[in-house]
Amino acid sequence: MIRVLGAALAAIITLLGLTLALWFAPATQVNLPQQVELNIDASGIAHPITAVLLNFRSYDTLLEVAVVLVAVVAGLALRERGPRVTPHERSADPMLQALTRRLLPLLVLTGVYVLWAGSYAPGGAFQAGALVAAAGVLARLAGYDIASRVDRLLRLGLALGFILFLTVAVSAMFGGRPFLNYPDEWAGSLIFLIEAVLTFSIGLTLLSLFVHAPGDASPQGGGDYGR
Amino acid sequence: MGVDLWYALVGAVIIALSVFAFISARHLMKKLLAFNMMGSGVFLIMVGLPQHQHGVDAVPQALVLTGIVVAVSATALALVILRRYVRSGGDPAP
Amino acid sequence: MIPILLIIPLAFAILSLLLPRKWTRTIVIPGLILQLGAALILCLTIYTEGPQDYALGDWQAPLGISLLADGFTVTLLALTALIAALCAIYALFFLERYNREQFYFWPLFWFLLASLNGIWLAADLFNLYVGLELLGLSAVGMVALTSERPALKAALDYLYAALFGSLAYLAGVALIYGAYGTLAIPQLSEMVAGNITTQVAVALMSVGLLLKTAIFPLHFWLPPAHGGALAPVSALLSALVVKASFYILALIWLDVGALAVTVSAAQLMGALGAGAILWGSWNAFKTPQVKMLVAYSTVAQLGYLMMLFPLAIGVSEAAATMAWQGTILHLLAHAFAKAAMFLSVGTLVLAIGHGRIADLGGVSQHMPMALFAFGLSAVSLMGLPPSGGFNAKWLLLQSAIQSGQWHWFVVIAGGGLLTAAYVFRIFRVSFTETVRHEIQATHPMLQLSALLLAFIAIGLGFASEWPLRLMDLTGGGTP
Amino acid sequence: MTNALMPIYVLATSLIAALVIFTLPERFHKVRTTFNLSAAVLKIVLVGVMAVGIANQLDYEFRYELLPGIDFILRADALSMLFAALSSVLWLCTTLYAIGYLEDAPNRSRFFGFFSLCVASTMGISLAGNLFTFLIFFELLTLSTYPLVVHRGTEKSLTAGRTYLRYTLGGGAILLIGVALMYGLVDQTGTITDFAQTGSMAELPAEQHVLLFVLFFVLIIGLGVKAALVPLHGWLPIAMVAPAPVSALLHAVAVVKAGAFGIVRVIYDIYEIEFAWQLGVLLPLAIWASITIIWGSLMALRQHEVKKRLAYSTVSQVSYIALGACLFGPIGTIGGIVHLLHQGIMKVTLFFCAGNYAETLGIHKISELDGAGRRMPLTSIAFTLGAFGMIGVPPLAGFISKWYLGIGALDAGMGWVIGVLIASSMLNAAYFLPILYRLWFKPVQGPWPDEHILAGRFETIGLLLWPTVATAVFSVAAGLFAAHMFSPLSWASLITYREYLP
Repeated sequence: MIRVLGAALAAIITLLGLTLALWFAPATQVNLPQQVELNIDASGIAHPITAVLLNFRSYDTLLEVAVVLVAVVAGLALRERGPRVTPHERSADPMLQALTRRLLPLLVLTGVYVLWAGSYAPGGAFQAGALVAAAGVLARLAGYDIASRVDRLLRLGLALGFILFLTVAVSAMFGGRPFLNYPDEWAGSLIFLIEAVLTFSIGLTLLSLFVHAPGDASPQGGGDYGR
Repeated sequence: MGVDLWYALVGAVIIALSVFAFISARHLMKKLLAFNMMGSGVFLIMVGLPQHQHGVDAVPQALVLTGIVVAVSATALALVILRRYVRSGGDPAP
Repeated sequence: MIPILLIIPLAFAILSLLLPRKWTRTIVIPGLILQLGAALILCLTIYTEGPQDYALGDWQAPLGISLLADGFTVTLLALTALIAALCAIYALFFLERYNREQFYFWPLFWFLLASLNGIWLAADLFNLYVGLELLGLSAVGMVALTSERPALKAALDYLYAALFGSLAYLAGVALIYGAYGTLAIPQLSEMVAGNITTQVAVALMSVGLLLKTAIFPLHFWLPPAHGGALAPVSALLSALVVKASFYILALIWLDVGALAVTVSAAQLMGALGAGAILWGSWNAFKTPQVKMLVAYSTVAQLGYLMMLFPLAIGVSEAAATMAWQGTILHLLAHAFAKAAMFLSVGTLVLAIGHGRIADLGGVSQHMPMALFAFGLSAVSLMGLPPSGGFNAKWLLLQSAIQSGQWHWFVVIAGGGLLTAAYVFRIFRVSFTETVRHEIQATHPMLQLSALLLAFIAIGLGFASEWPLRLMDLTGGGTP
Repeated sequence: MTNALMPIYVLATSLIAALVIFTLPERFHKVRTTFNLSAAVLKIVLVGVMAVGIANQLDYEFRYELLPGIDFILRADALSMLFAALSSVLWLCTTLYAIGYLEDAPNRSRFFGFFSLCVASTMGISLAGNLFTFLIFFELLTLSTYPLVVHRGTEKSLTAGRTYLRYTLGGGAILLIGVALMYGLVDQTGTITDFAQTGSMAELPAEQHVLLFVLFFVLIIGLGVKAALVPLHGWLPIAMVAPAPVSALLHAVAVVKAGAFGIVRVIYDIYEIEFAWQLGVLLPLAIWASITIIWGSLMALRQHEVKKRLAYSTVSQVSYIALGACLFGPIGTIGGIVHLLHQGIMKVTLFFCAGNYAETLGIHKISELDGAGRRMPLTSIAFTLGAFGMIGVPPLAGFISKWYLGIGALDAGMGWVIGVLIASSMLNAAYFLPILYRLWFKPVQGPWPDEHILAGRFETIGLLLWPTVATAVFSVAAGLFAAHMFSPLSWASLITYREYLP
């Protein structure tokens, strides 16, 4: 009871505070969209959001990819041990089979499109990665055992996007330019390359979090916990 | 008053509701849902308030994208730990 | 130069993820040396050339993100590198018994280090959010490593607190961006005014950061997480991780939102700190488990950090300076002492196989060095001279006298006695000779690294001038 | 440069000894003993060198900025040399004694480590050049003595340790408050709290006088816990559970003397005697000290255990120092300061004797002492000398102190102090003479309670006997040769005249 009352009180205070804050928000003195507009040509990317994500504020994105990676490393650490037995490679359900076989290519194709569109329209690596992951999840549910066998390669795949991003960022320093800078003429292509690899890695990451999550869905079906 | 400010105000309401849910709920899964809802509310404010000021702004939109990815990763990790916890005999609604 | 401090841990994180298992351990020492070297070189650079900023990707703030290295930042960078190095050396030997965990420990360790460095260097509010999330997730991953049920529960509570805290912080950031149109901290500190939007934003950010810093009464998640994790993890968490969110809190109250905060709000923060000191000490006094005692001690010690706000807001410049200096010293001394304490206690627990305080008898003969390290770190925590903790307490007391805030004077002076009450529980038991357990041999490096950290905490009592002199080098805005 | 580093060397001898002893494994007895003793001898030599230097007006000062505006100062002056000499000589004696006492006991590494650390802190206290430095070592002393008090690890000693901590940490906290207020409110520049006479409190505006009055007593309460001023003395009799060398060290040099020494420093080097007199803080303190003197003696009368009686005797005797410090005028001051040393050597003798009786014959109670004089003649002679000294029989050391205190009291116009001295001497006689009577004149009653060292060539182990004899000889010599140039009395006069004639 006290808990609910406390929660209600906290909610009301939050609502009041936020409403007041929004209503009386002062007029901004800095016009950042304008600056984005002015610099968009130098960024090598036509779409402003992608330009912000992967050029102006690429440091945030680098750390964000690190966050994704940390989540998956921690997730892998919690994966349940035990002999990996996959009783049947494919689901017995013919409907699911058929659906998966038709949906998978479509999902991957959409993913590639979203990635490519990112340089001039809404889209980009994360959205594309999510689609790829969705394709993987679907395949997994249908019984295809992907990405859960080869550990080292899985890890390489997970980290690939981050490695490429970091390498590009650091290589700028060898040329005497600041960290995370792109050479002018290469900016567009490098960003696209990073995005492409990121798509792959993010898709794989989300997928492996799903595949390795402990529980009924995991192939070995319980038994051994702890070391 | 433009539509963008409405977005922000709706965001405020969502935040308030999910604060209530986050604190009052006992089940850890419900708390996680409340967290995700609250995230959406914050993202609405994040985009709504600046756009209310000077039109379409790519910066907060990019920030929200980053925020979403971070929230997704965190949710995924929370789910993994939660499932592992439940499977080791823990009570999800302490 | 500045981004090197981010590149090193990130690169080693990737390496330890990808290299074969036996290599993961081998690269630790070179990585630590590089990291420590880079931090020291940066310290020297800043000391000789003054504060620097670094526009990442060559995009100037507010469009791009800048890194800012001033005296305070580099002190924290050096602290992080040093403590991380000693904890890592400890972990190398400690984790020998944890075959599976140690493999995942190292990538998380390096990511944790990267996020800490990132937070110290950040000069952008949103970037701080990403840094906080990276920090929170890697810390949670480390807590959950053992996959035992209590650890998982602790990790979940910690994760939820961290996530809720980050979102509250992010909501504040959203309001600030909406009100001022920029996220760059140096720019904001010149523009931010005392209007209601800013005040709500500061309040939201503060709640989030207080939750992440585990300030009473939002500390509930800390004792199980810090007390239940593996010893090197506990040490890193208590020594460094909670300090990161405190750092941001101080940045917001005293720099970015300086015009929006009021004296009474600062007094409230002080009251929270006083509550933390009392409640944490009381629980540390009651708990039957030695690691929980140390964890509750962290809750109590974090309370002293909160004294910064009432002692530095709305007072004379001299008093505020002393409050700052005292807080920094306390942060440093607590980091070293608490890391030493967790490591020494971890060694004891590893050797005797349990952590019940009542049954610790006889350890003083078998593990004198670990106990001595515990003792030295306790001296610093109690604020007894000669130690870094004493100097910190002295400065805080002087600041309270200067501004005539006698209530905080009493709290700070009395807190040391409360600390003594719970740390002497351990000493008392350790002097009894009745042995109730088998004592297993442990690697001497475990005791040695704890002892080294403890000696640094004590030595800080004689070398306080160095960090304080470095700290004086601030670039304009940061007080 | 050597001059600046001399105080560091003196401090380092015992500090390094402590660290080395801690790191040496338990079984390295020989190495540990050799190292410990050579450090003790080296320290005596260094202190001697410095004392000669001080007599020739040399300055030994080490200064280091610890915090903005606050220096860490180690400085040797005449007063500090008195205390340093006492503790360095007694360190050697007690260490020798402790080696004999603790033969084959467990945890010796820990014991001697903290023993040396304890001496290092008393050295720091004696050499501290300002109030801040004094505070540092004062607290360090608390920390290093706790492990010694609980050394035996029995339930009783742990409880005693807890009581000890409550008193000393509480006192330390009060002292910290006093010192912090002193720096924060009175002396931001750090000149007044410097023990060298650089700044003067007398120049402060009159409206601060009330504050100074209060601060004086805050400081005295903080110091008084260690100096065992009634009612802050509760820890002292309970701490008697510690091994005999620890009791000796605690009572003669380390803890109680640190408190008394601190009181002398506060009166003479911070407030300065004339200003303290004007401020009117001396009379209340003198009365407080007198009450302690009488009360401690009365309590001693009621004790039946040898060590307990000696403990209350300490309560009473240490307050002579505070009392002497309160007597405005050089002679009273000499009496107080010289008693710092005299009480030290006499009390250490008595504790050594008590330890000898306990170790050799298992005697703890006074009633068991009957006829012990013939079984252990040398020890009993030493005890007798110490007891006569305490009572104040001429020409022993205690007589000198009491004589100067009496004359000084008359000088200062506080004639009632003579009454206190006489009463206290009578009480001293009342509680010591029965012991002496039992020792020498009563016949032995049956077997000794627990005789585990048989009479061989000597009455007990040499390492227990010779330090006892040595300190007894010192206490006689301090009285007999009081007029000699390097006697405690001459040194105390030197200190006093340097204090009164800046």
